Order: sequence, then structure tokens, then C-alpha cells
Amino acid sequence: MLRYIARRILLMIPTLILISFVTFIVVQLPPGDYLNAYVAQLTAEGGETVDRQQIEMLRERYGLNDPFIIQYWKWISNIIFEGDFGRSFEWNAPVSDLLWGRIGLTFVVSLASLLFVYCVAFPIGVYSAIRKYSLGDYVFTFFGFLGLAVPNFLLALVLMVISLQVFGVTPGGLFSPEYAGAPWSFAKLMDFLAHLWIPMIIIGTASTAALIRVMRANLLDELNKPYVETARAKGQSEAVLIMRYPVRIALNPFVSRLGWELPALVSGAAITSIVLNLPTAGPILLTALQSQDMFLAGSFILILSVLTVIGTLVSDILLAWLDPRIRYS
Amino acid sequence: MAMTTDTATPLGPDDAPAIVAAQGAEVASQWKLMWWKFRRHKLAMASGVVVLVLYMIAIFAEVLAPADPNDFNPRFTYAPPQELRWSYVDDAGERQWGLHVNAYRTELDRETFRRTFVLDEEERIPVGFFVEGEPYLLLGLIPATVKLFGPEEVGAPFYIWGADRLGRDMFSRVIHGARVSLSIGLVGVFLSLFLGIVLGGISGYYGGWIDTAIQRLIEFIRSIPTIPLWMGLAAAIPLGFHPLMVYLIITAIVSLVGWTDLGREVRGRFLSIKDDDYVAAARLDGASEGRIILRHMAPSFLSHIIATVTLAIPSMILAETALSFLGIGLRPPVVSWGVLLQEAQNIRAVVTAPWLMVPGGAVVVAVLAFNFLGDGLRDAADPYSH
Amino acid sequence: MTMQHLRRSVGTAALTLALAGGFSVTATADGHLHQAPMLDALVESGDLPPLAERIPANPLVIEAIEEVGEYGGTWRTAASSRTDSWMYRTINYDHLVMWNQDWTGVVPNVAESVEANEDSTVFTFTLREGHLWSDGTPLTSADMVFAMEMLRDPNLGIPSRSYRNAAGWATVEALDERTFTVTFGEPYGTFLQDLSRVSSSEMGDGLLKLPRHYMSQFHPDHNPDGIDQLVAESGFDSWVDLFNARWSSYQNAGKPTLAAWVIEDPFGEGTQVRAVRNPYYFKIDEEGNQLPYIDDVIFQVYQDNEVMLLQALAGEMDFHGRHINTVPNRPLLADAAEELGMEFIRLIPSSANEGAIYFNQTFEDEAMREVLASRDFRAGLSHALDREAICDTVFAGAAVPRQIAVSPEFPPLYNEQLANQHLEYDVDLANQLMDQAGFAERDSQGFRLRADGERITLVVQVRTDKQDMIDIADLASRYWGQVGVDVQLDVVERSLSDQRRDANQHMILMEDHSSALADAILAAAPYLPVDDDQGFGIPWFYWYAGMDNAQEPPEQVQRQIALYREMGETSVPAEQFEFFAEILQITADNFFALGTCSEEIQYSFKLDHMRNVPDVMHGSFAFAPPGPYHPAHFWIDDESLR
Amino acid sequence: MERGHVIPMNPVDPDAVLTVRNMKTEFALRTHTLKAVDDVSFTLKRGKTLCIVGESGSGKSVTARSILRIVPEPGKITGGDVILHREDGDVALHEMGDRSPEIRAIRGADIAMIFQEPMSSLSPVHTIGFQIEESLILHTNLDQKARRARVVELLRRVEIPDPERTADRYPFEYSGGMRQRAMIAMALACNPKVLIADEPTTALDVTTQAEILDLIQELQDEYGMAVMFITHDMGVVAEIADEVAVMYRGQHVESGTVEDIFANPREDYTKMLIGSAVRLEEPSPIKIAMQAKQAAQTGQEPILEVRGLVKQFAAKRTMLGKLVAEGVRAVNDVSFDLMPSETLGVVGESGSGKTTLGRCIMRMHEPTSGQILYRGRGTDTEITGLDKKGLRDLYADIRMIFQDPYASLNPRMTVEQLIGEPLRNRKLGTPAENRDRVADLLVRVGLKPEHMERYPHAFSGGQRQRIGIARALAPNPKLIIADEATSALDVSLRSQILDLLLEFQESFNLSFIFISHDISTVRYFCDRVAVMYRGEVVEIGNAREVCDNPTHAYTKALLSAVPRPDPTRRRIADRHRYVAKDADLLSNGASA
Repeated sequence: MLRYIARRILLMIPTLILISFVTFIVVQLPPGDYLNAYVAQLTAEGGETVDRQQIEMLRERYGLNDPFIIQYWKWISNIIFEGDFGRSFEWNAPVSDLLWGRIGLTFVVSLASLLFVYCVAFPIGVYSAIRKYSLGDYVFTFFGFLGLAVPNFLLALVLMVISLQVFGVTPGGLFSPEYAGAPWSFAKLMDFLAHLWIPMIIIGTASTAALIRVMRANLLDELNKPYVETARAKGQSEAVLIMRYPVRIALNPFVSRLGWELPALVSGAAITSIVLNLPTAGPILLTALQSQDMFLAGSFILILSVLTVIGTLVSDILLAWLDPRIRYS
Repeated sequence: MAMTTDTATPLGPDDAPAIVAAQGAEVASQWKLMWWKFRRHKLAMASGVVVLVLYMIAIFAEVLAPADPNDFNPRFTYAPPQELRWSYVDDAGERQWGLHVNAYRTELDRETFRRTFVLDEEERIPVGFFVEGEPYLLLGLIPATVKLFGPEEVGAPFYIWGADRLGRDMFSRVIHGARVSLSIGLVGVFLSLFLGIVLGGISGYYGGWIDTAIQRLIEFIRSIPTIPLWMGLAAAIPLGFHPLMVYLIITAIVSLVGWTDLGREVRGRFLSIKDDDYVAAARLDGASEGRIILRHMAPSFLSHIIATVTLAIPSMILAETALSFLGIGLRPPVVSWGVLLQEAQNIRAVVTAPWLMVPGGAVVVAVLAFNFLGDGLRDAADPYSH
Repeated sequence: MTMQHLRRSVGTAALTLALAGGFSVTATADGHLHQAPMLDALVESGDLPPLAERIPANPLVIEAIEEVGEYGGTWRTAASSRTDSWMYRTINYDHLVMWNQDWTGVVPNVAESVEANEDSTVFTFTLREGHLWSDGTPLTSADMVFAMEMLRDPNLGIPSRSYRNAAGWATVEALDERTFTVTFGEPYGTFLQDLSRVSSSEMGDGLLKLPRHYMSQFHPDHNPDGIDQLVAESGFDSWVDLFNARWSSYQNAGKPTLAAWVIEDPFGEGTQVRAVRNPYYFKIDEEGNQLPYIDDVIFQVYQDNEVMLLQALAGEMDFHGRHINTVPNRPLLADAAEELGMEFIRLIPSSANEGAIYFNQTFEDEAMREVLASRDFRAGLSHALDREAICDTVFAGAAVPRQIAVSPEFPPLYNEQLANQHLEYDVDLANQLMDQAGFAERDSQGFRLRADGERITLVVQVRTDKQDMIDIADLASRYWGQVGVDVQLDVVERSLSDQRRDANQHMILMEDHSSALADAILAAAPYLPVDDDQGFGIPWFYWYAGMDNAQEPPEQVQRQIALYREMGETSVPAEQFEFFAEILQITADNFFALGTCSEEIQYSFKLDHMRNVPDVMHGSFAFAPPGPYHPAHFWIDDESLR
Repeated sequence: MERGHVIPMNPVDPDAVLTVRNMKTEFALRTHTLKAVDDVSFTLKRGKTLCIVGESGSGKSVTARSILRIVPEPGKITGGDVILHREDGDVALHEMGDRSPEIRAIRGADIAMIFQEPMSSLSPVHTIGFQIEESLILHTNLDQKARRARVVELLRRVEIPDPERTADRYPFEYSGGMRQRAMIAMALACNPKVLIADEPTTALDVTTQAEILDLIQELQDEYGMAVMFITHDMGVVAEIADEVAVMYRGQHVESGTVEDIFANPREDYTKMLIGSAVRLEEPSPIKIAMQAKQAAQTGQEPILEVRGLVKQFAAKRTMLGKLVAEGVRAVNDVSFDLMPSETLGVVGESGSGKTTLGRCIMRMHEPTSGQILYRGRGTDTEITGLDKKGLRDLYADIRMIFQDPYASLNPRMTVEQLIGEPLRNRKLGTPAENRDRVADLLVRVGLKPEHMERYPHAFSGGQRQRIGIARALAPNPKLIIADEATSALDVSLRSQILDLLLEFQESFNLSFIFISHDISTVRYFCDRVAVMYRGEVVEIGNAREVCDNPTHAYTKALLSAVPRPDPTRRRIADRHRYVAKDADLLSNGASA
């Protein structure tokens, strides 16, 4: 088992290198650099004028004139050797100061949605496999797809307006104002959970349908495998034998999909966060990309990707733990 | 299995397979069998029809849309939908038949800066079929002026799905939006299909280190959260580009992520088929590599690919809306469902002009239809399985 | 309260702003000072010196707009980003001088008085005696000298327009503890006005944003020994990054300020910025109560203005005047107003134009420039637009047709011709003008041709972040199509748009401008090329500013620039207006740019319980509402919220 | 129909454990209702074995499942009585609901069942131990320790080595034989009165089969349970049955004691079944005739010479060089000659490398070393040296018939396209000519020309194999490699197909390499036979000699394990055993 994990971790390395490289290309693609955006933003509303020669000196200082590969190397080597993600131009702060809190919340939200999705998809998947082509099967399938079909951002906005008009509260954010600044406490946690469910559901709806289908399909394959009959011939009761054998086995692909769901959910979280005004990676990433705050944007994309790669790894390990065939080969 | 005797299923080798039951099945080709199997899938059938209709709409948008999607009208900003009526009571109190809508009386409230619209029971705008409209080019070549239906006098206010903030006809806009959104789905899918088949095919057919490499690549692409990737790439589009160019690039971006699923699918099929006896047999029949792949292998996974493709289209459509929402997708004057939704993406629309969210409905319908259709196709994809 | 003396001694044009009679604390109504209850405990415990020691000998006494208020409460509002001017205008508008409330001139604020010399090159400021930073450290001329040094430091690149002019950076000299001079190489008559406005950088009045005792530790020249360690601890790569991070008021709670509220929860992790009362604030009301009345200000930070709007609709915004106070949102707010007890405040709009269309007179392409340079052609285009329809459509009637011009609401600079020439919708006239301009020839599709037989295709560059402009451009292009002019929209992200503009690559540029009132003089770009915030002659501006890629402007434009320079020599508004009126006349004759609509209705909103907020304000960005109305003396008339 | 009552029913038969009367089970298919079990009656007696024999689709498995009421969807038990005679009185199973606790109390406790696929019948993700223990949990109230002890004991009883350890292993770590033993252990867990064995040995090699059959009989003697043994193999029937019930198309054809049935079968179908089994016991008459002819013409040189052929499958490694699969010598230094119009049989158990050998000759696998010399066309052709082009030509001379008539015919091509493929690829003649040729071939293999437009799915297994043969014959080959060509077919069909092949051999004097695990077909069909074991040819020689008095120990063991369709000559019990400790672990159930 340990060797298996070790091997998978080794295999991650090239992927990670590639990711970091592509990430940097992506953030470098847009024309111009941060300072152009900066000047533009300053001179907006007929406000500031900036000393062009000062800007040039800044450009020198930040090495924005260096060739791509050198910039990349500076960035990545700092990350690897010093854990220094560079500096956010726009925020005038070390990227790492901005990064972790939001990444953390992003993943809390994503994982919460993941949990939600699986908790919903599993029973429904099992049900619609066992009651194949029953009314319930169709109904669930339909709502599953409905969730998939409604764009997240639209759903988010409508939900917010409704909750304003019906309950008179704005569900935006992850904390109530009184807790926003406060340090973590039980009360804050409660408040957090109270805010969590709306984004959780909104983000979740998109993936549920797919997973229901996966569970259903797999279970259908398993349901008429001989070993089910064996168990039946033993005198085991339907409910127990279905959960113990086919479901247990159909679980594997269901779990192995976990790794692929994560990126989707993180993306969903990014968009939804913008509408719901969540302090996650999404909003800040968007602005960072727009203002070409490349180290910030780059680091966000990088970390998100790395974490999803790790998520995939975890799901693989989980799978190996679930399925002896993988574990022992 | 080598030595099959009858297991639970009563259909042993010598009961001729169940599929033969249908009339003339002995000479029924794969596609016929698939069609028979698909036909039994009612929901899929219905969805298939819906999809067909949607594409018809997209193709003949000019004919179906009563107005030019970009015709604005200051007097009818945020005009609510008009009700199509079949009859009315004339001054003599007689019920008269005749398709019409009622004109609005509208005034601007200087305090709230809202236009209030009151249906004018008196003034009727007769609506007809195949009426004259603004001239256009059908399919981009045939000059025509006829509209399927619309107000009999050109330019009379006619907003059955309401108007947007510039007083443009939502109905016409949604119809024209279908063109871009649906084609993005299609073009995108074909781009990814191309990538998927080429890379997945190579990967599956040759295997070995190429396979491993391509698998890594897929794994890698899939491990990058799509939205940030799109944000980055889309932010990189030179915005001076012609809208059409942007459209193509966006499609490319969307499919750049989408192809991986297809890649895996194709590879999977290739792997499973390439060791099948009948492929070996074909080789022993002296068939060339090319013929083996095209004549012997392709048909058996084509059907599966088609199903997968169908299931991939909705995600493309949704991706387009997501990009537009982020303001990094298509832009006006291009009219796509995504663009329309972005314009509905504000409280005012939700509260005071809900009809602006009709495009959302369109997206939902399209996505649902494609999914159910794909489902049906997938079930029918292998007519030889019992 | 304060008054402005315009003294004209023979042959000299000088200006002095001072506090009449020099108020003394005892002069307040009951002769006693009062402080917020929340501070009493601190004073008793000795954590805080008594009030008398905390405020200047002659604090600035604010005459309440409505009434003397009561202490307490939170001002709930919102912001959209770290660099959101709404924050500068509400809790940070304490410059050396400030606008007076009717926007006729400038009055002292942090400075007790200021005096300009004859040719407006030297300005002498006097600080208040015993004025303290929010951490209790005295405010002295030394702070000013240090600050100027920092502003000039080429390593840092701190944006601060006010202390630079055509001749470059100002120099600051300390005469004594409280008096110092700001000296410019060239006359800078509008210096004090410039100083009174806010800018889109949080710096605003730079001299007051860099407290020496705090910032000096981050500069190697002043802290040679400690700096390296500080950098190391901070996680930054260089002292520059560290310094630039530390001068930002909105990102570190630590930095002392002179403002009424001190940032406590800065930008960063959370979704809100919180500022609490500054116990050393230098303003009091007529009854000797130290301001501010309101305990703290909370800005909810939003990515998406729609969500911000929801907060307002939920009645969770006491007073707000940015992002969401748009015409499209008006109906929603109006609906909610009833039950929320919301009031609208009329903003006197300063809108030179919401859709100013600049024709690049210095466009590279020969043949095309010829087209753009034809006044008749431009006039023709102008007549081809049905502005009534456009403004009605895009602004729901909240904007009126006008060329790029000073608003009638500001008589001293209003120019009838500039505002209304070529305004009426007249397709025939339009065609006639363009024909006689020499572009009568048309191609098969009915589009007009240039002299060289090529089709005229106007490429209009618009910014993505301005939906109104995009709509206007979209509609305009249709009208122009009707007179046979082919138009292509080039919707471009802002920074790219500016890059192209500065590289003089644009053909036709669309921008929006305030500067329709007193601010016309300060942001004169729409009228003459003294800044790059315009699209008709970027190289002319380079010529004016003596930069590279310059082109010599035509004679009449040179005349404008000359007049502008002359205007710079006086600090007396009335005189400045005379010069500028002449400049505007030339602008009208040139007609390099045509306008579409200028907003007539601007508003912001507040809840009833928010008191001392005027019901009419100047809306111009440069005027920085509500800054000049002393947000420090706004108060919340609702027990439950205090 | 009255056949249901062929066995005179004696309700008070003291030994009767289970009585089945007029059982009916139907499957409602989309198009018609299939009577899978149609009015079947029989009795199971204590300590006796009832063999239900029949070909595919005869409904014997459904019968078994109907007893336990575990008929799969859309099956329905529509009538009949099933009565279990217990000490505490009779129990009417037919009155119980499919999911009722009553029936569940009986399943696995009174009546246990073992299935055909030892792999897929066990859950891959649960330990063998647990899966056995489950029955104990369900039907006994032993505590955990006791249950564990019982499991170990059971495993030991069925001769699983080192049961304490192996109990915690997963099925995929067991070999086919071991799995089936484990299944048996599971069935025996609660000392059932009735053991229903559904083709328990079909998927196993003969030697393994022999051992399993042994085991079952031992256990039966030991516990005195009644065994209902379902099989299609008359040999097995002859070996173990006390009574026999023959089924055909869901109907109960006839039954009686095993001796009666074999000695004087009444029904034609039974006769045919036994007949076709017995025929395979002797060389085909056609063959004998041919051999007589060949004896005349001597001094020919072989059409195919194989010398020192070796196939080493490379060990599989990951990118990081981790060993995934050990390398194996599937074929180890094999040499033989093949004369024109001669048939060489290659027998061996799964994993013996016989299939690999065939594929190496065709270059479907690249031989690691060795020579393959083909003399088919005047000149000598060194097959190992041929390039792609050369191979294509070769494939016209050497053809292959595949094992699985379902997998080897592309379901998406018409019969014409399938058979015409080699002609078309070799551009032999115009489409029209090819069409006639296909028609002709169809007739020769006993199908009709008008079948040309049909697709494979329209044909039964036997017919498909005929199509496969037609395809092989199409380009007038000289040598045909038949890999388990008849294994997938019912006994009655086998001899037909073999005879068909013999006809062709005669008329086109073809040579055959006939790969099979089934000794009887080899004896019936082959001139010479090579016995393979672990990649090596342990014995090669005249088919009859090898089959009747083998020299090599392994061959002996192999042959002696083959059940004969003759109840009077039972011999599996006293068969030779070839001692190779890990032989069991090596054979993996299904043949390669």
C-alpha cells in the first residue's frame, strides 16, 4: 500500500511541473503587464497622473521586462526553495498573506459541496438503479439534470433575491458582519455553517446529475452479477445483500470519480463566490487576472491545481483502500 | 467466456438472439438495430425532436424572429411581454376573431425613472403569419423579407417575450442567440472530438509510452480547475478581435478542456476492441491497418462516440454562459444565450423584468434535451448486448 | 464659519485663506469640550490624555448642516475594491485645504491658513498648534519635508498628482514647527484646487499620508540599521515593497492618520473594512463636542455590485453614493424607499459628457486622418445622431443631448455654442455636410468613400467597463450607417484602451468626462490637450508636456495652451475663469470631438436616521462628495442603532 | 403433457428429501413468453445424486433456481409444488414468497447451491472467510470465535492449504479450483440436506474437475446429503449420477437410473445426446478411411516444420520500472512437423501454452526464438522472417478458426462481407465472382445462399461457427489452425462441426492444427497429438496411441481424469494423479 502511494506521489511530480509552467504562461498571455493596468486604474475618473519614469523604474524592479523563462524561474524557484509566492502588485502584499485564508475557504466550500453532492447522489443513484425505469427513477434523473442545466450564477442570484424578498436577509458572504473580522470561535463557526449551505447547494447542483448517473450505471452492471445470486442463495435478505455486495462494489468507480469532481467544484465555487460575495479564491482571482496581478493570479491557479491533483491522489488511495484488487497488484 | 453453457439467462446460444424477434432483423444493420432500440426510449425520442427543433430555429432564425435582434426602441425599454390574443370585442360589443396583441400606453416616471406600461385595450396590433418584415439574407444568401409571423405593419411594437433595457425584442434575441450558443456547442464538440479521436485513438491503438504520455497529459489538463484556466486564456484574447474571431477562440478554449473526456472514451473503446477476436480475424483476412481501423473497428465505437458527444454538448453551452457571465466570453453585438443571460444578471432584471431570464429557460431546455438524447443514444449504442 | 478673503494688492495676484479671527476653544457655545462616551473610560484609566490635550489649540469648528448630533452608532456602507474612492471621500477627506460647500473656492482644513505668492509658485502653509496624529504624536513641518522627500523618491513611485506640475516635483521647506512652504518650478495657480480634490489613488494629499515617525522606519535613508530586519520579518523582497505596502492606509491598521476614523480591520482576509473613531480628531461642533459623532464606519467589500445593491435594498446601508446609485437601479431603490425610509440626495451632476467621441487629429494613416480632420464631416456625423432617442434609450431620460461642454449650471464657464452646436437630428443636413466635405462618393453597399476611393470605416474604441458607452456607440453606429458611414466597434478592456491611446493608435476614442463645473479647469483634457485623458491629440499633449513622440499642434491649439499657461499664474478663480472661457471658445470652433448625452440626474441615497447629510450635493468626482460636507459631523438619529 | 409423471412418485418414500411436482417457470420476453421450465417433476433422495442433463437453453439452471425461488427477472414461477421433507415435517417451498424470511431460512441452510463461475460467483472485495462466515451468521447462532473455527474447519475439509491464513484472502488470490472448493465449503457451512450444483466444473480443467467431482462425492458420502447436479457433459453424468433427468427446451424428456438411461435410452433426444458423446470416444470413421488412403502415399515432406519455438512474454513494468507481471515462457522449445492433409492435435490444460503456440505460428504473437518453416507453396517460407506484406500473402494459405463464434464474427458486417473479406482484401476476382464463391461456401457449410445479406446476430452458435469455417476456407487455404473450434458448442453440435471439417480436409486435403483441451474431440479428429504442459510438449505421437496408452505421467493423469460417458466404467476415483504441487495454483479456471 505504502509503495503504491509513494509511486503515485512520484508520478505527480511531472504533472505539477507542467501545471506550474502552463499556469505561468496563462497569466502572462494577456497583453501588457500589471503596471499598464495600474496606470490605467490611477488615471481613471480623471484622477491621478503618474510619473512615467517612476513607472519604468518599477517595471525594472519587478523584472517585468525580463524574458518569460527568467520570470518563470524566479517565480517558481522562490516558491520551491523559499516558499515565497512573490508579491501581489495590486494588494501591495506578499501573495502568501492573501493566499492561504482564501484557498482554505475555497476548499472548505468545495469539499462541503462535494459532501453534499455525494450524500445526495449516492442514495438516489442506488434507488434509481434498483427501481430502474420507475417513476422515481425518472423524477430524480430529471431534477438531477435540471440542477445541471441551470447556470450556477443565475441560480445564485435568484436565490439571493428570493431570500431577500421572503426572509428580508441577504445571504451573501460566509460570515455575518459581526464575525467577519473576529478570530475563529465556536460562535463564528456556527455562523459560518449557517452561511455555508446556500453556496454548498448552488455549487453542488451542477455535479449531482453526473454522479447519480455514474452510481446508477455501475450498480446496474453489478446487480445481475453471479455473486449477488450466491448471496441470495445463502438466504441473505435483499436489502442487506444489495448494500453489502453490488453497492459496495459499484462504490469504487463512484469514489474514483471523486478526484475528477473536485476541479469542477472548485471552478463552480469560483463563479458562485463572485455572485455570493464569498471570501474565497474566485473573486480575488478574477480581479487579479483582470488587473494582471500575475504572481497573485499565478499562485492561486497553481495552488488550486496542486490541491486538486492531491485530491485526485487521495481519491486514488481511497479507492485502493476500498478495492483489494488494486491494493494487492 | 470460453465454455458458455446456460447461466441464469435463458437465452443460450441456440435460442436465436432476442433482437431477431423484430421483423426482418436478420438483415438489419447496426444502425437499424440501434434505431429500434432507441425508439423504445420515449424520453430520448422526445428530446431528439426538441434538439432538432432547436437547430431548425437556429438555422432559420431570421424567418422566425419577428424583429432584428439589435433593433432598439427608446419608447419600449423593459417593456413587459404582450399577450397574443385570438379574439376581441369590438365597439359594437361583437366578439371579433383575429390574432393580435394590444399596444401599450407608456409613460416615464421622473421620480423612479421607470417606464410604466399599460396595455391599451382599445389599440390592437394585428398579427399575421408570413408577413413582410425587414429584409434579410436567408441562410446568408437568399434575400428575403417574409417572417413566419409578426405585426402586419412593419415596426409596430410587438414584444411577446418583452423587451430588454434598450427596448430590443427578447423573443427575436433568444432565437438569434440559439444560433451562436448551439453552434458553439457543436463546433466546440467537434474540435474536442477531433483532438479526442486523434490523441485518444493514438493512445489506445499504439499504447506503450505514447499512451502513458497522453494519459498524463489528460490527467494534467483535467487537474486544472477549468474556470481559472478559462479566465486566464480568455483574458488573453486580444480584444480588438472581430467578434467572430473571439467566438472561435472562445470555442477553442472551451473545447481545449472538453476533449479529455472524449479522449478517454475513445481510448477505452480502442483498447477494448483492438484485442477482440474479430479484429484479429480481420487481420488474418489480410486487411490493411487502415481498413481494420476504419471498416472493422470504427463502426463499433462510432455509436458510443456519438452518444458521448451528445452528452458533451451541454457542458459546452453552459461553459459559454459561464464565460459570458465572467465578462470574458462573447460580447455584444454578438447575441448568444450567454450574452443575454449576462444582461439579465442583475437585480433589476430579476425583480422588475423577469422576462429577461427567458434565455436561462432556453439554456435549460437545450441542456436537458441534449442530456436525455445522449442518454438514449448511449443505451442504444450497443444493440448486440443482451 | 470660515470665510475667504480675496485681497488684490496692486500689480500682484495673491491669495490668502485663513480662519477669520482665529477661533479659540473657549469660543464654543458653553465654553466646554465634550467627547464621545466611549472615550471617557479610556481617559479615566489614563490610556488616553484628556480631550483638551488631544485637540489643537484652535480646532476646526463645524457648523452643523442640520443640528448638533449625538454620539454613537455605526455607519454601514460598502466598497468595491482596495482602491475605492468612496472610502477616500468619506473617511479620508482631510487634506491641508478643502472645497467650500458651494464649490466656489477652497478653504483651510488641516492647515490653519495658506498663502500663495504673486505668480503662484510658492505656497506657505501654517499647521494648527497642538495638532496630533491618531497615535498622539505631534504633526509638524518635519512630517511635510519627509513626506515630500518620499513622494519624490524615484524608487517608490507613490502616485500624487497634486505636488507635481509641468515643471516637475515641488520642494517643501520647513520655516518652523508649524509653517512650511511648497515651491514649484512653474506657476501653479490651480494648486490649491488640485489639493482639494481626491484622486483615484488613495494618496490624495500626499503630504499628510506619510507620518514621519511611522514611515521613516521603512526607509533605508532614515533607518539604515533596522530596515533589513523589518524587510525580513515582513516577508517582502525589498524595502520598496515593504514601504509601498505600509503607506497604504487601507491595508495596515498601524499607520497613524489625521482622519476622523482610523482603519482597524484593513483590506485582506475578510469581506469588510472597519474604521473606528480617531480620538485625536481636530474638528468640533458648535457646542464643543469633538467629532466624529459616529463610532465606526463599516465598508462591506463586494466583488459584484449586484450583491451590494441587495445590501442597500435590505436597508443595511445608512448612506451610500457610489457603484449602485445608477439610473437603472433607481426604480428598485425607489420601490424600497417607502418601507426602508430611504431618501434620495440630488447630486448636481458634473457631466461634460457620458459618451464623448474623439476624432484622432493625429492619426497615422494619411487618408483616414484627412477624413477625421474634416470639420464638416464631423458636424455631419453629429447631425446624423438622434440624441433624443439615444439618451432616452440608454439613460431612461436621465440624460440630455449635449456636446462636450461645461454645464449651464456653472455660468462662469458655460458656452452656448460649445454645448449645443450641431446638436439637432437632421439626416439631410448630415448628408449635405458630408457631401460638401468631399465624401459624397459611395460604394456598391452605399458606404461613403475616401479621397483615395477606399471605403470610410470608422473604428470606434470603447471600454468594456462602460456599458452605457458601449450602448451609445452601438446605437450611434446604426445612425451613422444610415448616412452611409461604415462603423466598427472595438470594445476594449480599459488598460488596453489606454495603452493604445497613449501610443496614438486609436482612430476614434470614446470616453466619459465630468469636468462640467468648477472641475472643468482641473481636468481640462476634454477641451485642450494638457493631459492624456482625451482622444483628439495625444502627441499634442506630449508636445505640451515636453515628452517623446510629440507633434506640434496647430496654431489655434497652441493658442489654447498658451492661455492655459497664463491661467496658471493666478490663483484667483475669477481670473482663471476668464482665461478658460477663452480657451473653451477655441474648443467650440475646433469641434475635434462630439458629445452625445450628459447626465442630468445623479443621486445618492441615505436612510432617514442619517442626519446632517445635505439633500443636495455637488456630484463631481473631483468635488469628492460627501467629503466637503464633513462626514465627521454626520450622526445617527436612532437610539436603537447607537 | 404427461411426461411430467415419468418418475413414479412415491410420497412416502423414506429417503425423499425434496419433491418437485409439475414445476413451471416462464420468462415474459418482449416478443413472446418463454417457457424455461415446463411442467418438470422429480425427487431428490438422501445420499443420492440426481443429474439434470441437457444442452444450453434446456432450462436446467432455471429449474434449480426455481426450487430456491431465486429466478432472475423477468422470470416467474407459474406453478408446481416444491416440498422439502424435514424431520419436523414437510415444508412447502412453493407457498413461500420469493423474499419471505421462511424461504430465506431454507436457502443456504437446508438447501445450498454452488454455481458455475467460481470467480464471478464470489464477491471480489470480500475475503473468502467472510463470505463463508456469512451463511453461519445467517443460519446459526455461533459466536464469532466458533464461526471462525467452523470456517477454518470447512476450508480444511475442502483441502484448501493453510486455511487459517487463506481464510483472510480475497478470491482473486485463489486459483479457479480453490475458488470452487471455497464455494463448496460455503455451501456446506450449515450441513444442508440438499446440495444443488449448477455446472460446478464446466469452467475448470479436466484434472481440476476430477478433483472437485471427487470432493463432492466424498462429502456426499460423509454428510449423506442429496445432490442435484446440473451438467451438459454426459461423461460427468456417467461418472457421478445415481439418477438422471434429461431436459430439452424446458421440458422433462425422460429420467431413470443412470444405468437405464445409458443402456437403453427411450427418447430420441437422449439417444442423440448419448450417441454424440459416445461417438467422440472413437476416431471418426471418415478419419479412419482417410488415414488408410494416406498410408499409401509416403515420403512426402512436411508442409510445416516448427523447430525450437520459444515465446517468452516480457515482464510488464511501469514507467518507474516496478514489476507488474512476471515474464513467462508460454511456449518453451517446441518442435514438430506437420504433413500435408494431416491433423495435429494439441491438447493441454489452460495455461499450457497451446493457444500461444497456434498464435505464434500465425505470427499473431512474435516468437522469441525458433524457426517456422512453411512449405505450402513449392518454395520454403520462413514464417518468422516475413514482413507485413509477406504475412498477408501467407494468411491466404494458413487460416484460423476461432474458439468463440460470437466474438470472432464482427456483428456489424453481413455474412457476405465477412466471408468475402479475405477474397476482397486479396483482390481474388470480381465482386460478382466473390459473391458466387460466398454463396457456394455457404452451401458447403450447410447454410443457404440467401443468408448472405444477414448479420451474425441472426444465427445460432453452431451456425456462426459454420460461417467462421466458411470464412477460413474462402481463400483456398492449405493449413487451418483451429483453436478450440468446438469448445463453445453443445455436444450434439461438436461432432457435426468436426465431421464438416473432416469433409473439407478430404476434399481440399487440408492440414489442421487442432488446439483443444478436450481429449475426446482430439481422439475423434486428429491423426497425431501433442500434449502440452507448462509451455512444453511432453508427449507427441499417433493420436490413438497417445490416447490409449500414454507414456508420460502427465498425459496419463490428464487422460485418466477425463470422464467417460459410460457408467459401467467409472474411473475418476482411481485415476492417476500428476504431482505438481502448485499445479492447482497455476490453472486459472477458464482456458486461455
